[in-house]
Amino acid sequence: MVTTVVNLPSSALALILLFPALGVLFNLFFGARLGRRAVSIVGPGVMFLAFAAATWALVRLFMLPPGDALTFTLWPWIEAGRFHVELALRADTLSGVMIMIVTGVGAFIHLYSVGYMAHDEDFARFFTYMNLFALSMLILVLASNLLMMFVGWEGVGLCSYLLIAFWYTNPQFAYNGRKAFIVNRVGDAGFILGMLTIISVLSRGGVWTLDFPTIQAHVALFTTGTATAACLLLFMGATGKSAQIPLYVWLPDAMVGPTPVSALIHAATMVTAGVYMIARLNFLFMLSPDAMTVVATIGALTAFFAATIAIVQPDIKKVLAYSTISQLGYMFLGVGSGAFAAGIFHVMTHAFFKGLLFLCAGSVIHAMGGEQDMTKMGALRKHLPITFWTMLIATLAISAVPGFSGYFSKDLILEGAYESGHVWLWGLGVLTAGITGFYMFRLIFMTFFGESRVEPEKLHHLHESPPSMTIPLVVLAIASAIGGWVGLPKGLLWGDAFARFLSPVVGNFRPGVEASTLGLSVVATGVGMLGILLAYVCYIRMPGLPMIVAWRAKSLYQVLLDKYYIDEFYNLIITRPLFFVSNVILNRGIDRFMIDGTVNGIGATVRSGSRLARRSETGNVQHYAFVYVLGVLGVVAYYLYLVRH
Amino acid sequence: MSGGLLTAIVFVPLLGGLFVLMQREDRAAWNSAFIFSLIPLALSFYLFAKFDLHSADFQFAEQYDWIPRFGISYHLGVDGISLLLVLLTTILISLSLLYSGGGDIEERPREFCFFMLVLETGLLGTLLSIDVFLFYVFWEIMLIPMYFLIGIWGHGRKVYAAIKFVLFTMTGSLLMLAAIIYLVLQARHAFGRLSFDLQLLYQVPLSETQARWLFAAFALAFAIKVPMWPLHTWLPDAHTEAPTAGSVILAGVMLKMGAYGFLRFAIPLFPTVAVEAVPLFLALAVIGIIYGALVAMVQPDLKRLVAYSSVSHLGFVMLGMFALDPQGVTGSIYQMLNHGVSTGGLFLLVGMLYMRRHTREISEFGGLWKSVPVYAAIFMVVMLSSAGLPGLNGFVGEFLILLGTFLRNWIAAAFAVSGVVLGALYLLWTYERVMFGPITKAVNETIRDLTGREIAVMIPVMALMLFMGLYPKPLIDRMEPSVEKMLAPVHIAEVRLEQKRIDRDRALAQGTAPARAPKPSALTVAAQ
Amino acid sequence: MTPLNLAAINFAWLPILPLLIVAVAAMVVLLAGLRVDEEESEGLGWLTLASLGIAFIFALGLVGRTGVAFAGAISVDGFSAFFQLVILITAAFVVLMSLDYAGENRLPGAEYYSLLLFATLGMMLMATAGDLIIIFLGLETMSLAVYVLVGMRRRDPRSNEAAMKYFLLGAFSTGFLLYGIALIYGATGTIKLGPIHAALASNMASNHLLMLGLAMLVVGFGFKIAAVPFHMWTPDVYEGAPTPITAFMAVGVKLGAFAGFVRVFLINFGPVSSHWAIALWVLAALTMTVGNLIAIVQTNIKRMLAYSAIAHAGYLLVGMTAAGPQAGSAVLYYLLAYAVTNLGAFAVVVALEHRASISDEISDYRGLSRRAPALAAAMTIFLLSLAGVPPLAGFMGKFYIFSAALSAGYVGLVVIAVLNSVTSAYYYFYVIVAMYMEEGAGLELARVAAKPALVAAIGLALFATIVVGVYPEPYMSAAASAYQSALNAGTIHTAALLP
Amino acid sequence: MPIALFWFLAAVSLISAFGVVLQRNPLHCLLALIVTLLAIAVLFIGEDATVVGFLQAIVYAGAIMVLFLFVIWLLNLRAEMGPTGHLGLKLFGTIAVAAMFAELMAFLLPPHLQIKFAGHAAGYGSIDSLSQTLFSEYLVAFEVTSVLLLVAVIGAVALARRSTASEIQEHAADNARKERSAAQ
Amino acid sequence: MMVPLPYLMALSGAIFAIGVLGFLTRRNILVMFMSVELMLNAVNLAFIALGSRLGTMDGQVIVFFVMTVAAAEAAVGLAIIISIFRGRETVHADDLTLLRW
Repeated sequence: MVTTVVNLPSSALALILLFPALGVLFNLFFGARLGRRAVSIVGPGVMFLAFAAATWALVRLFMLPPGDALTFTLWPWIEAGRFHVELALRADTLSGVMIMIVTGVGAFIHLYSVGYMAHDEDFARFFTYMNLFALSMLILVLASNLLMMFVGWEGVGLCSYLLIAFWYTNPQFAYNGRKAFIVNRVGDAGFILGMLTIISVLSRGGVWTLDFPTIQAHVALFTTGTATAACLLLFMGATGKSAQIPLYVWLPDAMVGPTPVSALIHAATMVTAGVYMIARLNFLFMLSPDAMTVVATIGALTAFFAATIAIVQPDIKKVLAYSTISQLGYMFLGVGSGAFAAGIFHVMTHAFFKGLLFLCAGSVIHAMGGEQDMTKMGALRKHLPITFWTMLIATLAISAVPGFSGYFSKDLILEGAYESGHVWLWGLGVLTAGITGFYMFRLIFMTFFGESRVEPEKLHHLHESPPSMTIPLVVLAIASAIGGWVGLPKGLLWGDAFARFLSPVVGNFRPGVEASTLGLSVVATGVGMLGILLAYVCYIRMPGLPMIVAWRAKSLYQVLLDKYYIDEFYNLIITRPLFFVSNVILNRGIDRFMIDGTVNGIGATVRSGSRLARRSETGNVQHYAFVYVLGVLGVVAYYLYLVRH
Repeated sequence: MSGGLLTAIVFVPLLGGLFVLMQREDRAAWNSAFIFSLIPLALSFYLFAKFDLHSADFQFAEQYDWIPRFGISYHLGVDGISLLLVLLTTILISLSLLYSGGGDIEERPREFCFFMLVLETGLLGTLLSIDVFLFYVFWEIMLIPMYFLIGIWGHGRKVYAAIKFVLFTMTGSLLMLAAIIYLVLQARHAFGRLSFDLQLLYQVPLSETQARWLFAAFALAFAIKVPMWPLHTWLPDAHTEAPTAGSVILAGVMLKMGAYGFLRFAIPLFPTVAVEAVPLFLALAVIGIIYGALVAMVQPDLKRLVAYSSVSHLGFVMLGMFALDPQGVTGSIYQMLNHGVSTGGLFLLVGMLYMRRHTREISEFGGLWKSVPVYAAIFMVVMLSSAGLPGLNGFVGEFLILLGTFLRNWIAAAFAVSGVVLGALYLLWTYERVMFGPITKAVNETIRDLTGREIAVMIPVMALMLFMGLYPKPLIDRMEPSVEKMLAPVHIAEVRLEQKRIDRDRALAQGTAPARAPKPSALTVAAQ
Repeated sequence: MTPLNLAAINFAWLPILPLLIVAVAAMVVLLAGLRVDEEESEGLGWLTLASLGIAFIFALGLVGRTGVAFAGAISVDGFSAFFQLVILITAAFVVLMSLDYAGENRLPGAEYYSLLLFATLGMMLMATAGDLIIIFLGLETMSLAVYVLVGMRRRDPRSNEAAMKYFLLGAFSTGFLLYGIALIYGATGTIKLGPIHAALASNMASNHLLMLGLAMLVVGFGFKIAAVPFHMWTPDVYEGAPTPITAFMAVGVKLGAFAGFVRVFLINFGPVSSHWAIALWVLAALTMTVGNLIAIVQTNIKRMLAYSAIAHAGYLLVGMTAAGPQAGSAVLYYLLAYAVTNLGAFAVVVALEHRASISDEISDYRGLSRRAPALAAAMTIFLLSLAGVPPLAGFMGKFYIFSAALSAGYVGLVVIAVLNSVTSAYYYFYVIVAMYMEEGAGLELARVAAKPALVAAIGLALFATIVVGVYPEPYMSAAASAYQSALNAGTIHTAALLP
Repeated sequence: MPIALFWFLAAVSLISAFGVVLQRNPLHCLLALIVTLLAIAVLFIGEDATVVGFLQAIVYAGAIMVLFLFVIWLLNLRAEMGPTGHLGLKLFGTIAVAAMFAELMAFLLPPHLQIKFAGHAAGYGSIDSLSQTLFSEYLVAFEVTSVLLLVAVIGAVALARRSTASEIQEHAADNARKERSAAQ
Repeated sequence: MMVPLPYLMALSGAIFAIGVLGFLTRRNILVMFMSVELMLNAVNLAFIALGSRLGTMDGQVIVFFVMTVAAAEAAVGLAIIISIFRGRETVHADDLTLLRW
């Protein structure tokens, strides 16, 4: 499906980028000098301005006929040989949604950070990074071509690296930051190759650019094979950025960063970049059923896999991290089964509630003075009322309790999965929904209910967070409560508005299998509720039970607790061999010993030869004469030979 | 004839060097040296501005007879390929002089400045000469000052490094001299007169064997200079022992001379052989990329690490060049500039650290961010540019190279991409060990942050990185025509080879003599 | 008993005027010096210098003339003019080096300078010779004088020993050279170069005698130019001789020997070049390789320079092997470049020698760049030129030689030569290392500035090394025309002297 | 000259030449040498080189050899005692020379050499024919020989002059130094 | 009748070879020098023989010159030997190896 694209230049897009950029410069150069107040105004301020600009852009977008886009060309970028891309911004409905999420959620998280980071010495540096991140993320979503998207893609990776390693004095944190960046790079390698594949295919048709509309216009040049190759390579990038199997390992470790970072980058925005990218290139992925299946399968598996780990984690942020991975899995399941709108929809709702969850967790941790272990919490709801309520709402949303935002999006995804014929994946998704309910409420119960396990000395300074932190909580709580209503099911009021809004870009979902929407929804919801109930039983009714279970299924429990030993596994098969090869074989073996050895060997040989030859100069004239005569013999012999022939 | 602009660019530094030698006290020496290095800088900017974007041939050419009996002439000219390298050279020389004056070089500053400026003359001459003989002369001249820079102001096994450097390079270049003469004699056979003029030599008809051998000789000389794996082992030593400025120029400019040699001589002179040699060189380049990165990763010495990273980066340059495709070659030239800027920057930074702590052992550092935030921040930027972060200069080159390579041979590209990952790996790991973590050594708490002078040195570097990353157009536009021109014969050669192959196949198919009928092939399309 | 008819001979004195001047000057110096004490020999030196200057001027007058004199005994052409000029310059340089040296080392001034002049005379004779006997006599005059000069430092056993070795081997190889001449004489029926050329061209030479004669001549000349394996004497003699004399041998004797060698082989044996090219090929390869190889481990600079001189003889032989008009001029140019460079290098060595303690060890050069920057810089230039680094004279010479050899198709030989120059770079640069990159107390220096003559010598050599390299055209064309005129002259002789 | 005479002279000259090489005592060597010279002189005369032959006998065998004799007495040289340390050299030297001799013979023995003998002009080898050539074609050479002899005289004087003990001590220092450096 | 040229040449060659032999095998430099004289005489013989076969005077003239040279060489050589003997008290080649390597 080739949409006719009308582009209207709009400087609003430029503004969206401009504000965070200004923020970066300000915080970088003046932040430290002008002090916290200035920073705490500028940092979030620019984000709110960007939010306003984004809204303006979105409004303009609404006023345009469907299928049109706003564009703003900055300047031509790389033009070499026949290949050319320019730095240009382009906002269609898809990016419209994304910029709203990024600027909106981002703005509030920035605001939250003002309170959260209030006592950190590197206040300005923090906001520099945060703004830089927002900038990169916006570049990512507003890019009008794949290459520029890659700029944002790597930019966000960098910021996440910087922010994870924000408290760099702790070597572990630094390590985690690097780990995140490297793992992402591995994915990005795939991304680059994907881009190259696309160009090489297009170039056959004389098309030498990566402009999205242009790709879409010439998508006919792709065979199924080339399309599959390109899609899988790009998806490799997505697995890195969006923490899917096999490259998800960095995300849990990323939680060592400040909590707002986890909220903004590792929950709300950056990690959804992969989903966005696939949705953006839906026309390409549609060409390759195999690729789609792979995406869906990976998604479903990741969702389930991560959820299982989340069950047993004691660390509140770890739980949320794994739940993020699992939710991302849902999104990929959605886009993988062709329900792009559903996927993006879940991106949005997830941004709301997962962002909120992290903020709440942050608030809890803040109150507990940095304590993250849930086994040392409990019965906090009277100490932190706002936090409790907002977090509860978020939890309901993520557990897909009907009415809350999560319900609609997850429902759409599962429905899509089923109808596109991936029944097994649907089953997996449903199961995961149950587990989700379980571990989320486990979190709630362990944190806010039951009897307090807080160390006494921490008890007395337990307190609710400052308004700069609570306001965002409330706002996001509202969003997670009602945010889903933009995508009510078909037939209901303005039903399916979200999908319709996106359809010009991502097309409409074309079901393969017919099924009763209601039936599916009931099943899924039922399982979810079951999970919640189970959690209630385990952690409120009979708190001893988990221990027993854990003790019974000791090995399984251990495996889950240790995240299936995946890190150790990678360490064993990749990191260690890499260093061994580099150090022992290449550096010592080949470089020093073989190559340099050869070179120096030649030198040594010459020198020793020289020493030897030198001995011929004995100083005795007669020896000289003897050599002389030998020479004569030689010459005369040659001439004798000459005469004879 | 254009009023000897190029001559001025080439020889002003030499005059400056002599002038510096006459200076009485050190300050004056430093200042005059710096000022003299600014003149060619300004001139080359003027050159850049006045350069005609649309012409592919040599501009600002000057030609005077030098040794008529050999048809040798003093013939200078600049085209899109050399222009930017000239600019890079002048910039880096000025920067390293500015830096070295800040306390890095304590003893014998006069000689130091002298050699730096002579070096500049050598480099610029090499880039600007069109007459092959003249080229060779400058090519050798630039060896000597570098030898002194390493040998006198170097550290550790400086003499070993210096001698190794000279012998490696001389071996290649003298063989090249023989090849040059041979080529010229062939030209005499063909055109009835001796001439070392490049444009004439481009047309020399050669038998296959001759071409192969000559190419081999040229390629050897240049490959040593680049350096290509496995001829690289002089580089780590030279780099490590050289004084900071020396490393900067060595990595920033001198290595490019090898690549430049390929572009200007080896490939256009023997296009057919070049095309035949593509697989070999792609392979070597890829090995260089991965090998360099892996070995760099395990180096305990900062400079050595950067040196090996150069091996990796230059691998990219060669990769793009032997893609023999506009994107690839453009990318490879661009990558030369990038590498000049970013690796030059890295060496400067390492030097600044060395100046403060007198060690380059990575294990000696850690947690530096606390004590020297500005330094750390700058280091971060430079490192990212070296790691090819999009938005900074490194990425543009790498991407174009990968693109060109991918179109030529996707497997090579696929392997090369791993270099991107590994690059990030060793750089970030280094950064982590040096900047992050707690301060383990008490000394590191007290080291002072960058001085104004040093910041002044680094600002242009970073500005370049940003500019080249975000707006490469003005640079690429200037190379484009020359690249096309340089590739034209290559494409013809490709078509011819393709044709031969087709004929052979047909001949084999019907067991008859190859048919004459020329038929268009995929490559003819590629050719325009 | 027919009366001797002197009118039959054309007494063209002009062609040998420079020779006469030198000869007379030698005797004048001798007589003037009889009463001069050894420390005050400097005046004699200036006298010598002046006479050399006059001879130079008259030699300039010869440029452009061609023909034969004294019934073909003397050949007047650009070739002889070229060599006479270069030889005179060399002698002048040596005198400049000697001015202080002779005094400091108590050398008997009269004998020293007059023998210097006689040796010069011998060389010039070899350059202007028109028949083999003159070449032989010139060679002997040169050699005898040099034997004595080598042994001049009578109280220094090394000097004596050097003289002894040089003399014995010299006499020994004289036998071979003479034998060669005899056989050529037998083969061609004459010893005049012109007729020989004619005979060979018209191929009326008895083959066997000719061949053996060629062999013997190769050996004989090979000894004088110190080609391997006839080189063994060189290092010892160079080391033992007084340094200015070492320079004189390294440059002057080589010039003379090559003048004869080129004149005989390239020019007059040209027609049978196929008979000797291969032999020279082998000699060239051997000479370059052995010379450079052994030079690497030398610790004494004079010895090192001796081996380097051997190596350079090898490069020159490469040029000879090429055997063609280009080859000849290449050899001539190379000789010029080699002369100025080597003279400079030796001048520096002389400058660093000290009466109290003669510092010829390379280790004594440590840290020289600090103690005597200018001197070190000059030495560096000379060494670089010897190593063949552009744009210095040495490089241009190599380039000329290589291109000659390549155009003659000797690719293999050129490759060998190339690899050799890489090797040579090692030991030349090693001296630079000592001077610039190693710290060493070294010995206290003689106040070089106090020796204007020496400074002048070094300065001039430096200037020449650079100029001859950077703007080689005039010198190359000079060499070429010189050689060309000799070729033409060859034919003239043939015309003039055929019976 | 009768062939038999040639054989005789050849035998004499060869034997005496070997004598030069084999005699232990330098004096005997010298005498053997003189015999050789004389035999060769006779051969000269047999080849119509009358003047030269006599010169050979008088100047060469006479004057020059006396010079040798003086030196031998001056240095009062004794016979070389016992096997000198260079048996190896003697052996290989002999082999090499034998090889060289073989090569020379390969060139010089018949049937390779053919020069058609143009009979001698009247007065060939006579004093005036010699001087004719000498002072016409070889004038320069003749002059050069005079120079040569002068050089020889100067050289001989310069070298053989006795040197004072002080001068010898002067150089002891740097000789010692040289020894050291050579040792290294 | 004349002695065939080859005979004379062979004789000269033989004497020449003997001279070389002496030079190689006798360690007394004086005797070595005598051997050189042998070589020179061999050459002279060759000159004379060839000259008389060619019927030109050149050969004899050259021999004349060679004699002069021999005389000169003798003078210088013996002077050198004397000065050596003064300094070193020996005339044996294998004792005179101060300069080597």
